Amino acid sequence: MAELLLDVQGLETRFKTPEGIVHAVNGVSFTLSEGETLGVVGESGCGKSVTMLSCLRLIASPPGEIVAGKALFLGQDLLKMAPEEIRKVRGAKISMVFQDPMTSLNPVMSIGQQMAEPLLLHMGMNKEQARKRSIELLELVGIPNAADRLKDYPHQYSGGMRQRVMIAMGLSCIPQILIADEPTTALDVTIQAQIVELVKRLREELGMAIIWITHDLGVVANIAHRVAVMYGGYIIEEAPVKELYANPTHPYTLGLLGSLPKINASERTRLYSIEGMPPVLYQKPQACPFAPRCTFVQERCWKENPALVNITPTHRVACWADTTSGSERL
Amino acid sequence: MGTYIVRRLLLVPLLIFGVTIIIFGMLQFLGPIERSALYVRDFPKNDKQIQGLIKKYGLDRPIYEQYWRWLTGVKDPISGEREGGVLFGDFGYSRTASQPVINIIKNRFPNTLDLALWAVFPMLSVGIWLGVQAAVHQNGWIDQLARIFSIVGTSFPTFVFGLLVLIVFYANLQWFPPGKMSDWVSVLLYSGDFKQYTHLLSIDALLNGRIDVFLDAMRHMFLPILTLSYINWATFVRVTRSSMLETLRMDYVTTARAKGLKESVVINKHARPNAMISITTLAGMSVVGLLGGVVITETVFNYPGIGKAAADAAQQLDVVTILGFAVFNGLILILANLVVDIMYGIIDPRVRLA
Amino acid sequence: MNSNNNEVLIRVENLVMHFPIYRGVIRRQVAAVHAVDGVSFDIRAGETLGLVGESGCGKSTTGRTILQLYKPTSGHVYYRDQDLTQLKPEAMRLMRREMQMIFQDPYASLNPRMTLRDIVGEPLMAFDEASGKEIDRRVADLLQLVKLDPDFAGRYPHEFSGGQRQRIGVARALALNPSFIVCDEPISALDVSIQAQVVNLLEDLQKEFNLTYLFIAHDLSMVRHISDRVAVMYLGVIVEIANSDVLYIEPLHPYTKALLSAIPVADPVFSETHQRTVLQGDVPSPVNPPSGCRFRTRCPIADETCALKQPEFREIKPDHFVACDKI
Amino acid sequence: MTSTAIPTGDNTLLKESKSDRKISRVERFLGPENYRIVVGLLKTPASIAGFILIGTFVLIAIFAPAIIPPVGNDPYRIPRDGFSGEPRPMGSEWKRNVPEVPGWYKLVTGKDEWVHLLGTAQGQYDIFYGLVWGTRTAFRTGLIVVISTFLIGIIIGSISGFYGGLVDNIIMRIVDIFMTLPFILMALIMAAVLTPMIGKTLIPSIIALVSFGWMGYARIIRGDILSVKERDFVLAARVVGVRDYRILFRHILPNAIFPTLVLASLAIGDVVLSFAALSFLGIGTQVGYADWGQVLSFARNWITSLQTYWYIVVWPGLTLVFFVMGWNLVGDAMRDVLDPRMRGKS
Repeated sequence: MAELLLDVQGLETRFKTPEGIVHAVNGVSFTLSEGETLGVVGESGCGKSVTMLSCLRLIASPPGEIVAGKALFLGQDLLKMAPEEIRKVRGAKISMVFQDPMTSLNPVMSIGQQMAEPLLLHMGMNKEQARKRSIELLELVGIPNAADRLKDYPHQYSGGMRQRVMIAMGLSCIPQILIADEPTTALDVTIQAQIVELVKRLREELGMAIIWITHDLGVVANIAHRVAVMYGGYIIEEAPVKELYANPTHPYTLGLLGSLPKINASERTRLYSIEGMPPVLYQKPQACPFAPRCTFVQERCWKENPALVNITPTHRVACWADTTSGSERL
Repeated sequence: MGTYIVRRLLLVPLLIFGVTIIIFGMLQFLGPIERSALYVRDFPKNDKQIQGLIKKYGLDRPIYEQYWRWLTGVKDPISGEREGGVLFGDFGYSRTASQPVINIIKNRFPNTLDLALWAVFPMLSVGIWLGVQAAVHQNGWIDQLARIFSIVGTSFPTFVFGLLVLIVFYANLQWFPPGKMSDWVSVLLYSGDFKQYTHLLSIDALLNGRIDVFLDAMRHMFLPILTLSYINWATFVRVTRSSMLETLRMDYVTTARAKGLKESVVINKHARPNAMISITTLAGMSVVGLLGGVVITETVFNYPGIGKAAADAAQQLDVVTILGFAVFNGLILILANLVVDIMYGIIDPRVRLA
Repeated sequence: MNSNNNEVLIRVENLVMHFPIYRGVIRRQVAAVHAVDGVSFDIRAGETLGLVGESGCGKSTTGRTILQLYKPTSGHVYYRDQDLTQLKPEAMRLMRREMQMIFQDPYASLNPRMTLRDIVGEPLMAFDEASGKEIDRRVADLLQLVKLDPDFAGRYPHEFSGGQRQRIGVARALALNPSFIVCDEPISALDVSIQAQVVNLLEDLQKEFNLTYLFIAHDLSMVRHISDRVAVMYLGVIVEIANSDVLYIEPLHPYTKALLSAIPVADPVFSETHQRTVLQGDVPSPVNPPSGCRFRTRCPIADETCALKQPEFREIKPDHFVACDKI
Repeated sequence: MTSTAIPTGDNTLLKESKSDRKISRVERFLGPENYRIVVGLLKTPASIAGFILIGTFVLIAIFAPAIIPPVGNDPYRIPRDGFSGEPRPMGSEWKRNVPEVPGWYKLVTGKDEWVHLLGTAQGQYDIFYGLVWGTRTAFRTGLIVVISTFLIGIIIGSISGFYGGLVDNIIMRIVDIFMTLPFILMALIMAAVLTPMIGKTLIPSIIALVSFGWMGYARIIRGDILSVKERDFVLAARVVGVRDYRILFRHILPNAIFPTLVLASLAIGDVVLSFAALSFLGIGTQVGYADWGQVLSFARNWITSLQTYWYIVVWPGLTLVFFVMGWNLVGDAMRDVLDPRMRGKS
């Protein structure tokens, strides 16, 4: 059994907005083991990014606030660390790559300067060593003429190249965990494929664990070992990737998979659609947050929010209903 | 970058044309006789002589011809010397000061420059520092303080603020007198023992090694500097704050934090330089504005700069003189704006490397 | 989706749309973005033509130029034999009854200061089709048609979610009973669970009103689902057009193949077993597109000859057009 | 999804949804954009303080004749109590040109005789009278200048924004040229040039402030029109065949004009300040006209003895400051409400 790297328990984060308090994350628990890739899937506003940002305490506060929970990294609670301690974790042991490579790089600093920062900070390198290492890293992620391009600024790179730089920067201190927050959403399909293949290759070479946040069920199927599906600030289903796609159990997961057109199906069928809209939670829900849109909804769903329970040793679901015959009922 | 600078340079003649046209246009409100004051020291009392002047200087010619003459001057048919021509530094003859406008400028402009130079530093540094602090500690006490400070500041007219500090620091405490220098300094200046290298009193004092003169100059300039800075701080705090707040919400700031950088590094190395880009223009305009906007401050503190001269001339409705100042100011400002634009290009790599 | 009817509704001939770039000291035109560079295709009455490609390939520009929202640099667009590019502005305005558009961004495409009634009723007013109470009645019908509560007519767009706003946009497009609708990436800004709702709605409406769609998207799986035929664009030119099933099962152009292979398939077993062809490099700039075949810089089968001349757009099989000389 | 963005999902309309935000009747009546501005202003304590200040000045302006009745034919001439140069302190006896004594004065002070409540300025002009009646002058000049600059700016900026191309280029270069010149100096010159022709009235200063004050509005409205023009809903209106004039007046202008309109309405403070600055510099009305800058300008001759005559600075100065501050408080809150980047932030 691989070592447990990250153990998040009961994480709760909320935001103060002019319209009221938004409960973005409502008690999320998950684990990540060495060398594992966890896919976190959900629609916008489901709390998937906020969860990961909360773990690294990168939530802007105010308006954000982490209310409860633990995030144990190798046994140490990230949420309780002193600011200097968590800074030593960020970028060095856990690093992040963000969605939009256009805005994630500082426009007035050269790529070389930005690449060197974590190396100087965490690896104790001097400027020359950092420069050499930056070139190696850029070559590793497949940027041609890396040595010449260090002095360039972000606006001189293309979108796909910028995301490669972000990944190189994220990997520069050989972190144990790489959190990728929708890293391919802003990119075109062919570039997206390049980035996914790149990360898969680097994962083999460097052996880090990855948390891959996305709304794209296709990308996750391609890269993740295990998948957690989020809805309304909760993880509502979690299973190894093949298990989840072969045997989706929560009505939301079922609906999501059903609403995708089948690219390799020969005959054309009408898409399944989940009616209604994802919620914004101004109160911590007493009921199951998916109840208003659920086809399996029962009396009990309006009264109690189901907990995430194991239905097999590796498959956890938060639902009162029996959906085992679900595929036919959709 | 090359194209950028060339474009800005090409704009200069256009700006000069525009600015001079506006001022020349104002000149047209005057009759031809009054306009002849551009060229001669005394109005001849004799009607025939006046007509002669008008003829000689072409003040009855078509307007575009007059404009050209006004810009470049006319050759005196007898002596062959050029008379007039604002582009050659002849801004006309001041009726009220009984000397050519350019002489007033030569005497007074160094004083204004002296004041402006000393005012720039506190204006920029304190204003920007406070704005950054307010944004970093959004809604904290320093932010609230900065906001109050900024609102009160923008609500205080220069002259009210100036008069109030005069009541406190001069009338009651006798610390900082108005004017430019104490009597003993002016005696010293005329004595010839004091070499005037730059004609900026504070700088010359340092160059002569006369700390006492320097302190006297600063003592006289302190209140004007405070007034000029205070009035500009308000705007700076507000603009810096909002620009910084916007920058702090950018993704690359989160990236910087996610790298494990210290908050001070995140703010000073990542956020602030970006926020500065949008402040550069304002900073440039304020520095430029200092040169033009000293009119009131100098008047309140009775400081013999070019602004006070303009105000005095305006009060006596000596139009030729103030228009002369306006042309001079316009030319200086065009130059200063050019410098600001080029600096902007240097700061922002997206412009520099375009 | 009855593509048996072979009447051509829209014919695009050699459509070129270049956007000038002004640079330098005196803002001279130094170059042009070759957004659309000689595109020809037909859209048949009642069918859905899918138009796919990566961002910047000119697919949205094509859609907008067909509707004469941009004045094309050259080329013709025929609507039932009427050349739209030759129409005077007022005549074109009257033609808009027939052809409508659904926008990508449901937030930007609705005027925030107008109520639903005004937004959906505006086309009726523009053509003096209705006034007063009659507009209210028609708006209510239209809202019902897109499955929105007619009581919402007095509300403003900000009270609605992205998916609902997109329905409002659909209602507006339907107000004049058009026969042709350009759907400009209508689902790419929406959440996964909402996308299916909108796609189903579009399909239902097509059946009910015998609409013809130009469906522009970058999501290939959705395009296949909704389209009868699919055109693939790359850098301002169409590289392949075919019946959608044929195109997906038997793609001919190397770009189409790569694009299809890059689609992330929501099936872990499939992704494990299938080797993907990953294209190298980025899309070249449309300001200065490569000579000859546009795709040659990234093409796995390209050789020197590809740089020489632009490949001919040939009908290789019935109804299957490809622009590649290597096939 | 950026790290700091608040997760906003969809405000659903499902009847059974628990997260539906209630939309009040007022909001539906005003429309979302206007409602947001009104609520934003009413929720900020600073702007409420601003409204109170402005309201007080409005009342003073309206009830000026009741506060201190005019003496002679022209109410805007400050009554003179003699001709001596030296100011007299607060509470000194009023001998000549005494106004009628209004009811409130008797009530508050219990006296039947006017005194110089705030002292007299140089030339025995009553400061209190000057300040009360000067409020009317302030509103008058402020409104005239703001409305004129706004109209000029809107027209020029709209032409620039709508037509674009060469017209836009030429207009914006002209704006650049005007912006190069220092505002107060140019206004001073303009007023000085006009005064011999028009006379010492409010008009030269008003023309001067208008001539050099329109550029800001032109720029803002042009920028907003350009950005609104590019928004999809304008394109959508064209697609559904809306006629050009309607696109302009129904889609572009309502979405573009509001920030300029609001900022203009709040610029009265700045205008009054500039106007007072011109008066202070000795350009403007006849000596003795009820105008704050004029009253304050008397202080220029007493700078060396302000410890004695502080009241000739402090009272007119504070009046001006409070007036401007009222507008600035509201304006500052308005800027926060209007600035889209600040949305959703407290």
